[in-house]
Amino acid sequence: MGLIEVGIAGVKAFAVLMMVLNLSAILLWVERKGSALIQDRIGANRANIFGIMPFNLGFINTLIADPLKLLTKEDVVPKGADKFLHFLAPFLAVFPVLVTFAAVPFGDQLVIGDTVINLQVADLDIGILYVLAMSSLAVYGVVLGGWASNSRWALLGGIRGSAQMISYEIAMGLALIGVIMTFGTLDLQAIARAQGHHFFDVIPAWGIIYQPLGFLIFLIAGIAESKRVPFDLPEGESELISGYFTEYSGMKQAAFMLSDFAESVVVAGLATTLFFGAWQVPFLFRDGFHFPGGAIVALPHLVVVVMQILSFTIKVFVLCIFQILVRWTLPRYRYDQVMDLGWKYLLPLALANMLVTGVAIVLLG
Amino acid sequence: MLSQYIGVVITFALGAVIVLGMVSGSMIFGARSTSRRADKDEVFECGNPSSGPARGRFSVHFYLVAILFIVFDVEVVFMYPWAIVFRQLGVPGLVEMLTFVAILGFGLAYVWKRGALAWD
Amino acid sequence: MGAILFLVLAVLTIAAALGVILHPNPVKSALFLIVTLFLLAVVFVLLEAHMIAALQIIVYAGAIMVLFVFVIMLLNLGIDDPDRGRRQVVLRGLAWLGGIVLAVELALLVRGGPAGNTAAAPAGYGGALAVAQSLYTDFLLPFELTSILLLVAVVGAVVLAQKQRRPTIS
Amino acid sequence: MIVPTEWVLMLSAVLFAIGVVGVLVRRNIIVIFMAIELMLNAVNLTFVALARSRGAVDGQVVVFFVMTVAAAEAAVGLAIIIASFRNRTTVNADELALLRG
Repeated sequence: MGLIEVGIAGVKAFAVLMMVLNLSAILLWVERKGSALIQDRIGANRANIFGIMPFNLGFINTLIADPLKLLTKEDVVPKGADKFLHFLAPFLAVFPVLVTFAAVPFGDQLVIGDTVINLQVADLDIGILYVLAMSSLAVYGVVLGGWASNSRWALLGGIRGSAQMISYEIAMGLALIGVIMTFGTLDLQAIARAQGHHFFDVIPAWGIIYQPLGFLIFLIAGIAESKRVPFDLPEGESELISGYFTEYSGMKQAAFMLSDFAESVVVAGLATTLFFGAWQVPFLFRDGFHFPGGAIVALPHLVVVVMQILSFTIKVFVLCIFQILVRWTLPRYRYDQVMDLGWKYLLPLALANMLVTGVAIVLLG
Repeated sequence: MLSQYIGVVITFALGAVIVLGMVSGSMIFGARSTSRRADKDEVFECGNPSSGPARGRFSVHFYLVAILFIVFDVEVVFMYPWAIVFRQLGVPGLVEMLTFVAILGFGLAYVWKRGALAWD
Repeated sequence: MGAILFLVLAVLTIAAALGVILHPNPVKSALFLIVTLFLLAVVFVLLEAHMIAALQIIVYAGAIMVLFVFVIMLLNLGIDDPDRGRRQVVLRGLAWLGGIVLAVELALLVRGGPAGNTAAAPAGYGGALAVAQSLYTDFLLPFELTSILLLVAVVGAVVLAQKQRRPTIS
Repeated sequence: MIVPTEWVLMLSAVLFAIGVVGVLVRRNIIVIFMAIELMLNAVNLTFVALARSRGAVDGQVVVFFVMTVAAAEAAVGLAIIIASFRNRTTVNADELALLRG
């Protein structure tokens, strides 16, 4: 392992982390503007640089102004709180979510001269398990954030949130079984490559064609995991203020907010990889487009790679937007309904999906 | 295969630096209040005077959810390797997993019937 | 390289494990145990047990420890306030002495034990496929029995924990 | 990367001993429980190390089952703690000597 490989890995890791962080920040802005659009308001329109810009620069609002504002807020630790855990909880909420992307491929291979660069930070044989393992650790941020604050409201939010997260983790895991059965591997890059061909030369063989129900269960469980409306019981503004991060201020509070959005991005990233052909562009192969009619458009390697990366990013972004649309369309569930949905509907449904997939694979070979 | 984990290690290191910097941001750059009001560091809750220390006990339901989670998590964990080799196992594999799921489904049915999943 | 990495990990793991049994606050003890389990998962990766490492985190750190943390919070356990009587001190000392003797004894026992093969593991060793094939061919009966164990566990746990019909607070 | 099996086994021995000491010194029953988990993990480490040195994967599969048993044990054990706490309001192991006459 030479220095060059380590350097390349470092660049890829940095790029992926930045992608998740910036996508989360942009989403925060899209959400504010989106909610304004749906509720017929103007929305965030005050961020301007010293009032000299002729117009406000859209997401500059959240990318620069909001972090700066939060950065200058006083860091309040309430009386009776466990100081160390109060500091650790936001870290534990964001960190595991952020590192999950290490196993998600964002492109095929980039060939420069003799060097082949795999467009994935770590090509793990157990990719899906790595993602699930890391995201399963995010629950500690929620539960410790609630407990360390020494506030009843925060504690209730923390316990509610963690119970909800673990409930939907089961449905999420089970929904993925069907996908793993279909592709026969846990390696995310292998799954991405397996979605490269087309049925009847027309329909791209994306995971959603094999596993429509699996995708639906995965998406619902994913939205519930990221504690977003309609599953935002742990933070329900109208009953728990902000739930487990009620007693947080400044950047620590921002970290909790970010973790929710980052989780949305991870859910979208995993859904893209497993159900929407990852970085695949329909009819685009390594040497260019091969359209069904037989028409071939040859493209240089670099263009193909850039198109793949763009394709992945756009798919992830669209899925994120979809989650935001859901957020502003549906009302919040009651807590018993949330739990019922997870245990009494999604869990049996996911089991049935798995068995049907099994029978189908046996019958169809 | 081990060399692939270099990427994971680097991601961990970078991620830790970024998140640590973020979380401690307000502690370094944030404003310091000059007023020393006694109720400043009181817990916020909803803005009203605090309703007391928060070390109360909780409904056993949350605990039951955690138990069910463990058991079904282990079940799911057994399914991952099964799903990989499913094509090689064929019909016997399906029967094996059906038995496994049926026995655990019995457990789920029991818990359901007993009302451990009901929130009142 | 591997050996140095292992030594660093071993020192960290032992420190975290000591934290589990030394910290008076049960929540912190649980956190130390989570750290220990995570570090052990890293050691598993060093030993080419990739699948097991992931499962270690999913099952132990992500599930079992959540239950521990829940129970500690559920029962509102404060700080362990051990009785610091004279008899206790003597007993504690004896326990530590016994522990050290045990550690040394076991370490001596394994010294010069199985040399094993020091060659690099074959491709795919410890990966998902290898473990899966072994599990569903050689260990089929234990696998099926596992479901009965889990069934008994879930029934037993629900019966024990859910004695009263009404929750205390919710 | 090669790690000497001997060293791993020694680490396992030390972890196991720490678990034993934890069971003996602590009186909080949940911490005792955690010390037991520590011992189980020490044994898991032995299985993985020996599987590696034998070049066979079956030791890893056994770890799979140990984890299952640990999960079942944690579920039932903590349920017992909750049930007994409901009657006695203590988690001190010495005060929980239910069978003492």
